[in-house]
Amino acid sequence: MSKIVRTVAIQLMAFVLVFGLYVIMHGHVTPGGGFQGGAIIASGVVMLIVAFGSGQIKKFLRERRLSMVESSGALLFILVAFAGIGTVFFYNFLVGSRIFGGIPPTGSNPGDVWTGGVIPLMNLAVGLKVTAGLSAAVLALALFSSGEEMEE
Amino acid sequence: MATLIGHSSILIIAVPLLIAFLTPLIGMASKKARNAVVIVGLAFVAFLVFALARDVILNGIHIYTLGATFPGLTIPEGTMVPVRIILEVDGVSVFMGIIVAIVSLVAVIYSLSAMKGETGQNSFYTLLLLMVGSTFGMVFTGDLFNLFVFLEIASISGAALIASRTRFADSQEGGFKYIVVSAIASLMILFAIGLLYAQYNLLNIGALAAAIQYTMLDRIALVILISAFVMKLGGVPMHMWLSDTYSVAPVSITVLLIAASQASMYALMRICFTLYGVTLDLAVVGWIIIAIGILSMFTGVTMAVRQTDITRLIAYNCVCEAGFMLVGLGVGLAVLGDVTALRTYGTTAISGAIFHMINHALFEGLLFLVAGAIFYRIGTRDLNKMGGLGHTMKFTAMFFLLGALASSGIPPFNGFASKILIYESVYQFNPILTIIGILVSIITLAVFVKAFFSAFTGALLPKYEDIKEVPKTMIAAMTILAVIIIIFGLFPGLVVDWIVRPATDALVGQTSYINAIVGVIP
Amino acid sequence: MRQFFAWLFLIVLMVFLVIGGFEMMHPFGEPPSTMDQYIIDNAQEEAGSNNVVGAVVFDYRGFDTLGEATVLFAAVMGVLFVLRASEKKEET
Amino acid sequence: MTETLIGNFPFVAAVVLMGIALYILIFRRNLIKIVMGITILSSSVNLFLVTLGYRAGGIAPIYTDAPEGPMVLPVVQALTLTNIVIAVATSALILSLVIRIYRHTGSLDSKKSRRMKG
Repeated sequence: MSKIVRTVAIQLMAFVLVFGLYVIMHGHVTPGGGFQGGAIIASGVVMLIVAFGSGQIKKFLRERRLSMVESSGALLFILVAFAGIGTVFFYNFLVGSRIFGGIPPTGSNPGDVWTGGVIPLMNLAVGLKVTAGLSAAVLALALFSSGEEMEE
Repeated sequence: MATLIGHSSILIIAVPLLIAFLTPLIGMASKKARNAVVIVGLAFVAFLVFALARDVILNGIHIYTLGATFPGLTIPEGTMVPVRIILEVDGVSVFMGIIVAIVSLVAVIYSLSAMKGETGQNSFYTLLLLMVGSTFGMVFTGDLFNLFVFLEIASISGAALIASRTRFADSQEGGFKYIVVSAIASLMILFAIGLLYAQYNLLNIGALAAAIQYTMLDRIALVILISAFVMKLGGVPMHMWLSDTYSVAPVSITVLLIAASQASMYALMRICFTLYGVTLDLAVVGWIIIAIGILSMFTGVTMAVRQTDITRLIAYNCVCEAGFMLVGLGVGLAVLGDVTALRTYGTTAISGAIFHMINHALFEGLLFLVAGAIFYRIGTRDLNKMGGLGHTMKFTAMFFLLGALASSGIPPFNGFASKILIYESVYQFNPILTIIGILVSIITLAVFVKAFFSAFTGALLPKYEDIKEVPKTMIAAMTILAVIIIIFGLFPGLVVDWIVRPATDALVGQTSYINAIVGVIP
Repeated sequence: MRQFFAWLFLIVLMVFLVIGGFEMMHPFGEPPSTMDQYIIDNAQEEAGSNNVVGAVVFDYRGFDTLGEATVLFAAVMGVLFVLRASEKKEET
Repeated sequence: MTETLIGNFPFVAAVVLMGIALYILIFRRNLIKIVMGITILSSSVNLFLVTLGYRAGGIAPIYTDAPEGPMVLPVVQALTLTNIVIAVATSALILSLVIRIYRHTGSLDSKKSRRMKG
């Protein structure tokens, strides 16, 4: 793509990142969450792939490495679920504790990020996972259809 | 130990998933460590399955409410319905769990050497573990939507694994076909779940079963669910995909695919017996399932006669054997409302069908592993190009004979034990069905005898003179299955008493399943 | 022949579902809601989350979300697995 | 009769969308079109699920600065979210298989490949 498109894409990427992180971290207060925020950031990565071409992107984003990040995200998610197994698997053990433990007043309220128990942590894990996973899938498809061979 | 068993149902599902997420990370460091972790993990899961099975058979249904303050809290205070996802493990679930545990261990052991030369082994083991974990999830969950999610995991990882030999076009096509069929089937299932949710605002199977009224929408949902699950298990109007996918997948995956199909069969049973139960129009639904079964038997065996490709032949035999199970289940379902008929032959028919499920997984698994062993050594699946392999691959030939005899219901192997249960009970329901069954069994025997002679006997072809027996781990995997087949064949009474009878009782006893969730119905 | 049966199947299915859609479904906008009302009323207290959908996704039905994350994981693994280079060994 | 038809039109719309998807899946032979059919099928199911949860005059089930009014049902929204992610995953995998098939056979017509009956 032309130089204008590349420059704009780079500039936009910062905003996309900020917005994606906002959606991920406020998933328990406002509409959104890990999947949505992850998809936003991944669409930013897709924008970079379109602007620069998959061969160029490959130099600093390997799909294998992305898949490792995805594994870690999934691992974080299931470990948070396992952490509740003292009571029951998936028990929301952080509600009422010091970390994200606030309980919002019943009914309509302004919202507080410091609530939700394990939900923000899971949102973060899922956001990491979806970002890396979708980027890896799109990058792999783009690389393969442009004729480059994958590494093992 | 008590805590371990208390949490075992979730651990059985979550541990394979956890190891699956870990596998790519470990695999980067060391291949040996990865293989060890996979095998140890699955062995641990198998141990948990057997411990849970003992517990369930002795103490009744095992309930696990995810995310509640304690596992038994199915219905929170202030409401009348279950809100969270509940795992509900009864006799049938645990029976299916045993099948999956055995089959997954065998598949991994076999893969160790069979997949040695392939690239992408980290992904292979990851997907394999995901498939095992999701199949466990399918059989243990008590929630309809959860069932759908696990069905999707199983089909996506299954499709990727079927396509794992990327240098062959037909394996890609097999994977494509599998995922298209699975996606359509599971979306239709989700649509039916939506129909049920719209009326009762429930997703839990037990609570739905307590509330269901068999309205017109329920009937539509039932038709959609039955056709979708029959599609997934390869019953006749939708059997075309089965031979094309089973024959091109690596055989260790085919064995798991059989287990996944059995899980679909389990879901079909759950839907018919537990979710709808006696509210059903029993005779009609029973006869529909019997008709699908008979058609599957016929089509499977007639297509098997014509095949020259050994894996295709076995795949069509799978369709045929699925027919036997469907006939047994259909007969059981048709008489579910009639207490005397149920007691005299209905439960026997269901027992036969359930017993045949584990036998089917064992002997078809063994046959596929043998076919894979032949392919591993000589690189072809065409029966006409084989000959005299029995001279050099003695163990493999023996295992094939064992599997073939068990599959065609020759005493004293396990296939006979379950088929005789189906025959004698179905005879009291309708003698013609039994005659068809025996006829189909005889043709099956003929098919396998022909295959055996063309592959293993005769003069050793010169081009196969330096063929050796397959590696030890592959032999070990086949030996495990063979030993279990022989034990089941020699002591069928014990197996029926220990695991099949509790499964049958759990399937017929709809009220205990409901009561475990909602307490006594007000 | 095959075409005819396919059309027949499609039309019969559609007629059934459309009739089901406007005759037998609950009136649009008034769904039964025993389970959902409980969640709406208790999500803030039990899960501490203002976003009720978020509470359902990660707390009440968290296990589904684990499955969902696993589906995505499986698909990405599958894509990388299917599109991998396979030149290392050539059989047959 | 017509009143219920108009009132329940969203359900009928979901069903019609499903009919279109099934038509594509049964009669079209192009592999990419089959993928599109599956995507439309899953969209129709999503639409159906979301319409199930609608309450007349309902607001989004989020308490942050919520206006007055009944909340629409949250569970179906969670189910829809799950199904969307599953649909994305499925189509990614199917497309990668289609690319592979195209590399092998040089065609996207399912009749030309061996025995496809998608």
